[in-house]
Amino acid sequence: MRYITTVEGKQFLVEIIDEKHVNVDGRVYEVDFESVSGQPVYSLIVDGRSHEGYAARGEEDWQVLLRGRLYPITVEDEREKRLRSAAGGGVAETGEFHLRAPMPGLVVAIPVEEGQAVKRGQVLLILESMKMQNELKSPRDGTVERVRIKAGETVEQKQALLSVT
Amino acid sequence: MRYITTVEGKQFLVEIIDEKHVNVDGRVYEVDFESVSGQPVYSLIVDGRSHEGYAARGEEDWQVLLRGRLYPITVEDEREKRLRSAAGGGVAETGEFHLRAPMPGLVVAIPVEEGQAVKRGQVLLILESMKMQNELKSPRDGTVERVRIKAGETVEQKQALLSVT
Amino acid sequence: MFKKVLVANRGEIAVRIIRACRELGIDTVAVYSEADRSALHVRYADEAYLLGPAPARESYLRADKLLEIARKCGADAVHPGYGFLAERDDFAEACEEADMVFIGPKPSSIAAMGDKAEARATVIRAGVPVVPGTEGMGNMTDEALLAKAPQIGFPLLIKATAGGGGKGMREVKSLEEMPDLLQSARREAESSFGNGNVYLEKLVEGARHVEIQILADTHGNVIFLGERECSLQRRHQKLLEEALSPAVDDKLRKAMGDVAVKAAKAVDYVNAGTIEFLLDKDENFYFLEMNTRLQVEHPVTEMVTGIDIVKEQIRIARGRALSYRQEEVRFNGHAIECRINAEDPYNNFMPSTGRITQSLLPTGPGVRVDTGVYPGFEITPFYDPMIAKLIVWGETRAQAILRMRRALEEYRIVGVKTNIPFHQTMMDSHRFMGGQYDTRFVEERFSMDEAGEGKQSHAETAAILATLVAHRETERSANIVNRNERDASNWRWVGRWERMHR
Amino acid sequence: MFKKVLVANRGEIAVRIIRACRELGIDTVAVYSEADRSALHVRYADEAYLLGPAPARESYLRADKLLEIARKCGADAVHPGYGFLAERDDFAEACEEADMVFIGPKPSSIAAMGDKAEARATVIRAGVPVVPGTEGMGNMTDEALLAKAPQIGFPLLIKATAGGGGKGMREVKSLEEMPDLLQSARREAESSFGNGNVYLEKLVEGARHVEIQILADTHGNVIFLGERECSLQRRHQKLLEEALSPAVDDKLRKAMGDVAVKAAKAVDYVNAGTIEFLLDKDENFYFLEMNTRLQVEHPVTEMVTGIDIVKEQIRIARGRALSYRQEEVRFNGHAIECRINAEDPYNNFMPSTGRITQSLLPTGPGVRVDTGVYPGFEITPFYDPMIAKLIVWGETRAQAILRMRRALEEYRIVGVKTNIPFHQTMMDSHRFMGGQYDTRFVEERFSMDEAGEGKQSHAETAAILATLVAHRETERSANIVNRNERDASNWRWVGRWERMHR
Repeated sequence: MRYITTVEGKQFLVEIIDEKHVNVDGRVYEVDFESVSGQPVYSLIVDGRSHEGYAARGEEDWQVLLRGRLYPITVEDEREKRLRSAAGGGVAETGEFHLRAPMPGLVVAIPVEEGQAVKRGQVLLILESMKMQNELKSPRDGTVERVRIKAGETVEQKQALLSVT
Repeated sequence: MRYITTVEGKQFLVEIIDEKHVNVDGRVYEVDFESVSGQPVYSLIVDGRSHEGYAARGEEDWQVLLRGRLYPITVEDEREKRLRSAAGGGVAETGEFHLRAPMPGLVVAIPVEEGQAVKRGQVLLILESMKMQNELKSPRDGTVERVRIKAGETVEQKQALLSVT
Repeated sequence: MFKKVLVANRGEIAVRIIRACRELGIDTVAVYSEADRSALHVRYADEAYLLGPAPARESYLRADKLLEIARKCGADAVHPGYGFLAERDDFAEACEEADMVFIGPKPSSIAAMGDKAEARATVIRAGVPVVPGTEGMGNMTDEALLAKAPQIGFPLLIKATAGGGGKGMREVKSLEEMPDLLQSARREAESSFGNGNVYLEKLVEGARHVEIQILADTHGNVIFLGERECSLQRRHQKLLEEALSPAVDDKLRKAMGDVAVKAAKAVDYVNAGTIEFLLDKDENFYFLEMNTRLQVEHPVTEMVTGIDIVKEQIRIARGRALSYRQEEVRFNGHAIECRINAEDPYNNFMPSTGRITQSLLPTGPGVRVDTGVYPGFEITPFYDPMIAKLIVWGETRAQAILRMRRALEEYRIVGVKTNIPFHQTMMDSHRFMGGQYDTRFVEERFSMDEAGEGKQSHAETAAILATLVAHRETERSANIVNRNERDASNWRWVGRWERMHR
Repeated sequence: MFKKVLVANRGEIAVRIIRACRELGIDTVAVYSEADRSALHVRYADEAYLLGPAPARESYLRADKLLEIARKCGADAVHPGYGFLAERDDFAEACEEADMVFIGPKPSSIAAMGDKAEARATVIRAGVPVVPGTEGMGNMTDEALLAKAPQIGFPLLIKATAGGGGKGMREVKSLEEMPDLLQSARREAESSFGNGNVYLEKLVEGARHVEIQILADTHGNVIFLGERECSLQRRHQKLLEEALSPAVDDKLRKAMGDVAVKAAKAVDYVNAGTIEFLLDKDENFYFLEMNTRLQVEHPVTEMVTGIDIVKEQIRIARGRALSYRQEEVRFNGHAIECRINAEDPYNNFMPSTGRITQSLLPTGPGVRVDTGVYPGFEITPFYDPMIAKLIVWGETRAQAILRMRRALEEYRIVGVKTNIPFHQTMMDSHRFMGGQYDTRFVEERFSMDEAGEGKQSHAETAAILATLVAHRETERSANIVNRNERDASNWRWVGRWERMHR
């Protein structure tokens, strides 16, 4: 099985040869890989180098935490990759963005209103949780739609708050 | 539900009134009881006193480890208890005892032989495991039968070693 | 000796206090909210009573319920920890009235230090330096402020009297630009707080936050246990503390300590307490405020002095004299504390909630962890995100940093996100290693990305790991399909498979 | 400085050494058997290589494989830990030949101390007192032994030359009873070992096992770091150690330390090492043996001296002078170590194997845990049952005991049985509290049941707990039946239900 794996803009061609060997960009490594206590924490020995990392699926990519550093990583199998290139790619920039509450909390303020144009990075909502005020920002330019909550309301985790189209 | 619970020769009549109350020998206690992290470790608050104990089923009784002390405990519901008294009780002293390996290890010596009479507490077999020699003793008087292993053999956990009839 | 102490707190500090009591042979009473039935302080205490629902105002802030429980269970003292009711003079008073010893200062000392203007006036009278300015001088006109400004000196800050959060705040470099800035500050204050009053304060440049730990008993003895360096903050929240401070030498320590003792004596202080100072580059220091309670960061002082501050608090509350005289306080080595918060350092330090599924504590020589959580415990959004304090001791500051690095690397918490990577990045930062930082460092001159750039990249290893995990997941999915083919009735697996491939 | 150290060990001591290296900026190489792929030392090291199958003789004792790995990965030093190859002079020699630094003494010192008779002769020449007796005097006739006995003095022991485990051992109170006892000892020795030779040894009554930690560098500096009290033993296995010993005062410490340094110098010793002594009630002490390696119980010395013994070992191996002179070694407070073994104290200390499902470490002030296990790790029967060392420090011995009590109470290990209840019972024992114990105390005068009798009984609480758990189990079973009624196809549940009610 061959994968194209992208870390920080850098592409690696990773072939899983068998249980104990991978080929990365033409170089073969001996690997020993196992999950620790059934958790998404993995002990990985590559040619004798012992590593331990946390790996979990994020929204659109894999998040790998290794030696105090977070690597967002995309892993695609070659066939997928080819299909996607043919289709033209670039999904994230279009379509609706639904802001959901990342945790339960109290809506302190909603500094935007329906129909308002917002920029990427602009604060959409301030949510108080664990004694902290947290700014929830827009991931892209767009227009605020369907504001479903009011300041002063408490919300549950994952509750839909508003959308940016 | 009413139980007769015996600890160190002392009987307690324990009635489970509801989720939050028990009656022990006529005195009602408020209890709050839950397992910790899904383990056989329990946090138990009795009338405000906070306790934490390990509780697991042993061979014939419950083993409760509480504040650095082990309590072997039998719990019988009233009906069971009545049935047993009617039947006359006392199972442990009769019937065959099968000595099984409590852990994997190496049989160092078998100081008894088939047909030999043994006393309660007499060493039946010496098993080496974790760099330690462990004496396995007879739980009662009887005669050694069916010695299934020889000194120098390695055995698996729970493997039948010999019997005392 | 007390027979039974009620600990009016939760989390790591409740556990810390329970430990001290247990080591003194004193029974402990925990109180808990509905969200905390499984919390470690409930598991470790001798007794435990439910206070009320999860929100603090319905549980940990319910002074009436606390005292009712304390009376009912026969506690003879109450330890408030920090936060919640620790600096409420009315609670301390209520304890006294209920014939319960409040393990803390007198209500009058709490009150005197609780009001900022009063505290300032009190310590000024005692000869303690404060940041020069016009606070506490009443509302002044522009003319009066412009006349006063040159005496304070530039640069200075215009601050809103009713203010906070930087609203109505202006930095002034010279007298010329001051009139315009005064106008705009007043306008902003008026619109933000409905109150246009402002005051002036000297801008302390490159300021460090350095605080002195003191102990004071009822016999009039007051000693100081050296300082803590707490400049690494984000949104006024301390993130990391050191004892002693790399910016303070013996002479300065003595000077600050003497002033701290003076401030404590000015309010007739009894108990452990902390005097916070701003320290500038020229070794001028200014009183900020006094914390009339145990501090989060007290362990770093314990590590370098060998003095158990909580045990001393209990001793003082019993009316005994301090165990140490000033000349017996010695400093050995260096200690660092990292506050481990359930928050995502890669997403603007957003708090993270959830169940801790695994936790592997760093241990071994010179490492101490104070925590109230364990695997299986649920981090709820009701309380502070600090879930642990990781404290290390080293013979020197350099050795402490190296030890903290290895301890952070060993610490595994799965189930919530934590700021451990932030601390790891900090430990690798040259500014931190050099001890060259001030209170603005984290917010203005530190970034996870930039600081990370100097580090060796393990991108290729990360790529291999992600690919292996993704591959295994794909294989598992395939196995599930195969299994389903044999047992089509098991609709749940099919559902999951479909969801995964939508 | 070394670049890379191979740690030729497993478990807690491998983790301990890896920590020291990491804090010194040295890369570490772990080796592991097939049973230890998931072990903590593999997870924490920078590199890890498989040695072979689980049995030690096929993995951790394979000197050839260890050296091959060390060469291949470019390690420049090998740390042997304790046990396994730590006291094998041929391994130390092989390391040297492979141009690898052996972090330990010279092969000749290991050899000199490894042979008991030679060690005895060597230290006697250096003027070190040994237990009076005829060991090393060759095989003697009954007549010669009877003639020698009065010089040694009574009571004395007859011991088998080839012996061990008490076989062929006799205690002799007077010359009159000696001829008969000699005969029976020889008979038993002959039948047990095929060798009837015996020797005499003075019986040291009420003997304590006290050992002196020394450090020796390549520049001829030898210092001692005080003593450890190790009298609490069971079947010659230490269970609990203290520093310093409640039986040793400053004067005796100095005397024993001087003798220890003399013994070390007699074999031209370099590295950390330990001289074991028997100490009698009258403060006479006798050389037992020298351990030419790091000891299990080294942390108690680290806690009271502040000296990191492993880091000093590495320093010495690099050819540097010791960091401390004798007069800089100071003792502060008291430390106790409890060895936490996977064994059942209620069943003759039978080793216990299995997967650790939960582990909650005691933490907080003055507590250190050195361990190689974690939740999810499997305790196999292949190695030592010691799974952790719990070490506490207190300002005084009494405070250390109180702290150890609370730490033991906090420590939770689920999945294997441990001897924690043994240690808890010991901490409550008046003899232990009074420091009045010798090497026979655990085996002859201590019982879990008797010692427990003084303790407050929680029988009623235990009864409630057991009843609640049993009740819940019954209810769950009932629910299962109900569920099964709705879904009779699920045969597995029925089966379990039936098994439970057979």
